[in-house]
Amino acid sequence: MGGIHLLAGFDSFTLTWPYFFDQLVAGLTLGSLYALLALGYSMVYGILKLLNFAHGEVFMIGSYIGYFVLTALGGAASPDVPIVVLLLLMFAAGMLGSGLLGVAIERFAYRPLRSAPRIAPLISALGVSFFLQQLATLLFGSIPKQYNTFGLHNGSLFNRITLGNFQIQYMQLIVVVSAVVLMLALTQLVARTKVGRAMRATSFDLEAASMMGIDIDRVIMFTFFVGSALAGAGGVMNGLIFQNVNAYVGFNAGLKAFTAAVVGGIGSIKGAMFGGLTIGVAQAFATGYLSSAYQDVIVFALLVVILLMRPTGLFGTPALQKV
Amino acid sequence: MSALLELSGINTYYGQMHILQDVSLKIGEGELVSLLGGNASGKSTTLKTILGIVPARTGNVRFGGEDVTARRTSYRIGRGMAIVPENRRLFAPMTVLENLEMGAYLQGDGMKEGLERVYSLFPIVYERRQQLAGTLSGGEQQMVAMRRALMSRPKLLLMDEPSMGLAPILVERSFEIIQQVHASGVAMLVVEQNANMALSIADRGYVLSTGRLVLEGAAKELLAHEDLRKAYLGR
Amino acid sequence: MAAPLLELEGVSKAFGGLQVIDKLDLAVGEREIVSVIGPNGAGKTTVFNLITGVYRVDRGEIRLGGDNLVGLSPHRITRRGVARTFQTLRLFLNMSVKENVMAAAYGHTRAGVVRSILRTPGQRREEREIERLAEERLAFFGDRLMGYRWNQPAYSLSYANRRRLEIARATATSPRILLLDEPAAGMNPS
Amino acid sequence: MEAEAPGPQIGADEWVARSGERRQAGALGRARLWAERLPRPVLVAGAAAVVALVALVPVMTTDDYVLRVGVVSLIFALLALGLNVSVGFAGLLDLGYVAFYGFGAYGYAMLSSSKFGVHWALWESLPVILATSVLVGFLLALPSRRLVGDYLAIVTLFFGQIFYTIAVQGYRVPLIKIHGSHDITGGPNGIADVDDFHFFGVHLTTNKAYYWFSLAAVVLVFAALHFLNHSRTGRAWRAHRDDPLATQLMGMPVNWLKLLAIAVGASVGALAGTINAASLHGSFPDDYNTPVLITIYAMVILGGAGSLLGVVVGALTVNVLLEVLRTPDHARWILYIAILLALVAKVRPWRRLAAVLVATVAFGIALHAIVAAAWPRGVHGLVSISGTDFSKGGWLGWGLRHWLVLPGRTYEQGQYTWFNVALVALIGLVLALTMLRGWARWVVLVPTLWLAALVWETRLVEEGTGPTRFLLLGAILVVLMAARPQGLLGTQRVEIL
Repeated sequence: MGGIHLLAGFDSFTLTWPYFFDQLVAGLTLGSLYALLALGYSMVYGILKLLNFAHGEVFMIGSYIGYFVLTALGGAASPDVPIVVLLLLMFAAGMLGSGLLGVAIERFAYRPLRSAPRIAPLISALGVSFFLQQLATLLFGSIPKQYNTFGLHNGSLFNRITLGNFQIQYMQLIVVVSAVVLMLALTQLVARTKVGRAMRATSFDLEAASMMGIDIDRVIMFTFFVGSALAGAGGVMNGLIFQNVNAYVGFNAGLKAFTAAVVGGIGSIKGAMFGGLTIGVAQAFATGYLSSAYQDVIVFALLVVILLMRPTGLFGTPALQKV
Repeated sequence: MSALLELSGINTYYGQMHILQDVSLKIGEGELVSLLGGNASGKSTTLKTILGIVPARTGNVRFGGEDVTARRTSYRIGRGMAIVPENRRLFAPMTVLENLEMGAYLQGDGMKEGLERVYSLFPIVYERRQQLAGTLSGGEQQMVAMRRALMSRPKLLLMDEPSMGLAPILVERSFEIIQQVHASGVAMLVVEQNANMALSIADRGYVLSTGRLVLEGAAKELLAHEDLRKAYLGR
Repeated sequence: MAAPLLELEGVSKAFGGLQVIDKLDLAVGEREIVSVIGPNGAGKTTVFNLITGVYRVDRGEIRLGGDNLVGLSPHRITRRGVARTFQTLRLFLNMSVKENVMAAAYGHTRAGVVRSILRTPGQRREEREIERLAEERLAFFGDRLMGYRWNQPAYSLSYANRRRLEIARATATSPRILLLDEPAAGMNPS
Repeated sequence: MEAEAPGPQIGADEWVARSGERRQAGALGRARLWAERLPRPVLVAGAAAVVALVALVPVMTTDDYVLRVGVVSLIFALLALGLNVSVGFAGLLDLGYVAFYGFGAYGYAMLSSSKFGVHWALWESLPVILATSVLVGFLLALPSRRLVGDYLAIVTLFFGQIFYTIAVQGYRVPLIKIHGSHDITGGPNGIADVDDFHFFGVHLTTNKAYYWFSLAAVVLVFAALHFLNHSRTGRAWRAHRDDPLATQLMGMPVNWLKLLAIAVGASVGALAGTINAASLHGSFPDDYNTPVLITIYAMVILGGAGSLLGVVVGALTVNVLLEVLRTPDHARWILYIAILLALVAKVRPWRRLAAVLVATVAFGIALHAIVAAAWPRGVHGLVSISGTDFSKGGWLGWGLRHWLVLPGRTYEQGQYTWFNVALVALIGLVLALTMLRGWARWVVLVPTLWLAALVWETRLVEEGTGPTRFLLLGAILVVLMAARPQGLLGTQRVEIL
């Protein structure tokens, strides 16, 4: 694409159904990534009322971990293990590593500030985000690391399945399906398990939850672990699809996911998923039909419009002022 | 009498504000004690200190003979404390059943039995078990909050302002239930502004004023005490 | 009798299906003191929140001196002459006692950003007037809020003095009617 | 009542009376209290003397580098003052602030450069830039006016990103023409050839001139904001920071106040941008991106949000520090002195301090001896780093060489790995330090200090211009929030949560 066609750039090619479906699929793939990432923002906000600015960087580290696992197992062109095992290992390591990183961030940057003025943890989060970005630059260098997943299985993962006008790459299918599986698992975890109940109770009323004997610190830690693990999975997916990772990939993805969480109604799990897909599809269509250079501007405009209509997002409950 | 709960020389701060000053109190096994005092006298803070939600800067909290001063809230509750918080604080977006389950969070196995006990005593709670707690009326919420606290079969039940936000008729109903629970052998600490009501059912009473205990004694003596009115109304 | 100063007519408010206020009628005349009594949870504070515009009225009318207040934003309602205190004390804790009161005079002062930066004579006169007004309002409570306490941050005040400061602050908005939400809670009877 | 009661208590009058003293505990607090008691004329005279002293810097030095650092520091002081309006006064977390800085720079670059052949004088361009930035500030705050706290942060952060996107992509803007595009911002290369400030026949051409110009701007903005802070608007902003709802119910138009705070901050930011573009003779997108935003935040937070003097001091300190960190030898001194100061401040009694220091030295020497015996190449040391010859590094360099285990300068042979392992281990140890209690903490402190020196010497020193500075900045923000959230000169705040 590359060129600009803001307002008037359509030609016969861009106005076909296959093109439309291509954008839609790309949007849904991107949207699943954002949704995974948005869940972390939303869950943490639900419990601590904290915007965890460092969440995007957790995603970035997860992506790096995926890269290192891939490299350690021989690289994409000639992996030492079957592809399924390779992918599973990448996901497992990325999720575990990111999860632990999230727990560490909570423990050291946010827990000491539980009772501090509202602005303090936000600044601290900004500091962590910045720290991790620069740390990654120092540790892994400023040149992007290449996943080269085109090389996997002789590139057949990027072949397309065709259903009439509808086409999807195997790799996109893998990403969307694993994102859906992870999100279903999360919904079940929150709705059905004991720890899920504790999370819901804590996010509704932290003090009352502690009065029930719930160990708040552990619930928060668990929330950070789960949210960060999802971000780690997102990071690995990002690497698989976009082929590379650099220290700044988390900032931009984080910003979009953040927007997704806000659009969906921050604190709401359903909202995060929906918001992620909305932003992903919006971005893909903005790129495909309007302008790739100004896609951020368009997503921002969308955010502003939605917030103007519904200040607490699509699924958020309007906050009642307590007097 | 062996004390179930014993606070000795507790000092609690919020930031630089010194809230509880040298508070010492005891609750015996199965005893019903009222803690009285006006607004901002430190009643709720006392409860939070007992539970460990607010740490005491100096002093000791002993529960069942064990020093729990450095223990977390969850540990203390696991040892047999429970609370009906001020304004009930039910988890509004969760069902009644889930709320009750939260009350037995640390119990695990005993939960089923506890639920059956509640259902048999309060059929109405059974009927409403799938309803969201936020949609209950004030009186119903109070009932659920009490039941929630009793799910863990506590040795000591703390009650923070059970009369708050309830119509007078419901207040009386609440106090009847408090007496019932007390009769079943549970020790209770009832924090109240409504001094007459609270003392009429209590064994003993303490009066807090700006963070200090200013009066203590048997409930009957306190009721007769001429300074009570003056003392608990303000400084 | 002349038309009442504040008049509520058929005011209703529900929160998620729970009818908190149902067709409430209420009238307060000039120079009249009216008490709203009820147990906790009866909706007293909600009434205040409806009058001052914190909550939007579902149905009904609220009039001050004949003008409808429904739909106005809270600061406009205050400027029309409704001032209030809060049950759960909401002072500007990190501002000095005097500044708390001075801040409330915002509604009936004019100086904008540019004039404040240039410190025009008019702006300085206005500042002196606000300061005098604040001192006068604080003096209403005897020496409890006077002297060295003027420059103390509000958070350092005792509970009772915070209540007094809230009242002083509310009166600095030049109200026609003052709504006191549980003004005696936690106060000494003497 | 209860006058005989020992210790402070709520409600007692003498406790209230003494609350000022407690509020200002510590050396800084005492100095502040002392300054507050000075009569007003003395304060004004003192401030004038300080300003005069700062104004004399260009007379005392002819080093253009020093002057350039001075100009940049003053520009940052302006930026910090502007950000303080929204963050410090009104309590609004404006994360799009850096865009206004950029807006001023690009605005001036477009109005006074050969880019479009427009060469306006300062008195023509500055009013236009300021007015437009106020307008843009309003526009930004408009959708966010209904948003509380965190939502505002995200919208403004996004806004900052948008500005950057437009600056970088703005060299191919499609306007009326369907195919083809216009170059507005110069894209990644920015706009060069920007004019010097010229007004009424005066041309500012030297760094000296820009130094004085910026100093004058800082003084004027400082005074203006001081007056504003003590006006009804300033009071209303501070009231909003404490309790937005009560603010509105006391008759203050909260939404308007929010717009105003963002817009006033925006105009100060744009002024700083204008000066930056003129003094650099150019406007480049990377000067107006997130790292700069974080830097400004670090300055405001470090100095103490809400305190005008604090944020200026914070800005000067941070910028000069970051500058000094560029020179490896200075950076070295700064690190070791900072570590020493922190130890002196935190480790009591002095016997323990001495023990830690001696143990650290002994630890290093012992390790050095072991490695030297087992793997001689491991102690070759860094012979030279960017021109600094380690072997001639004076006694400090010599001492370090015989204390640290530094392999020879063999980047090709994986010294990055060596450094990476050390860095990760260091971070792990520092985190462990915060969790440990008792003797274990002092034991862990020793290898931590040694490792800190090692990491510093292996790589961080020479990365002075790169990620190191920002890495430190991020860490400082986190640590400062935990240790002293009100900043160095700010007053401690009480918030009901």
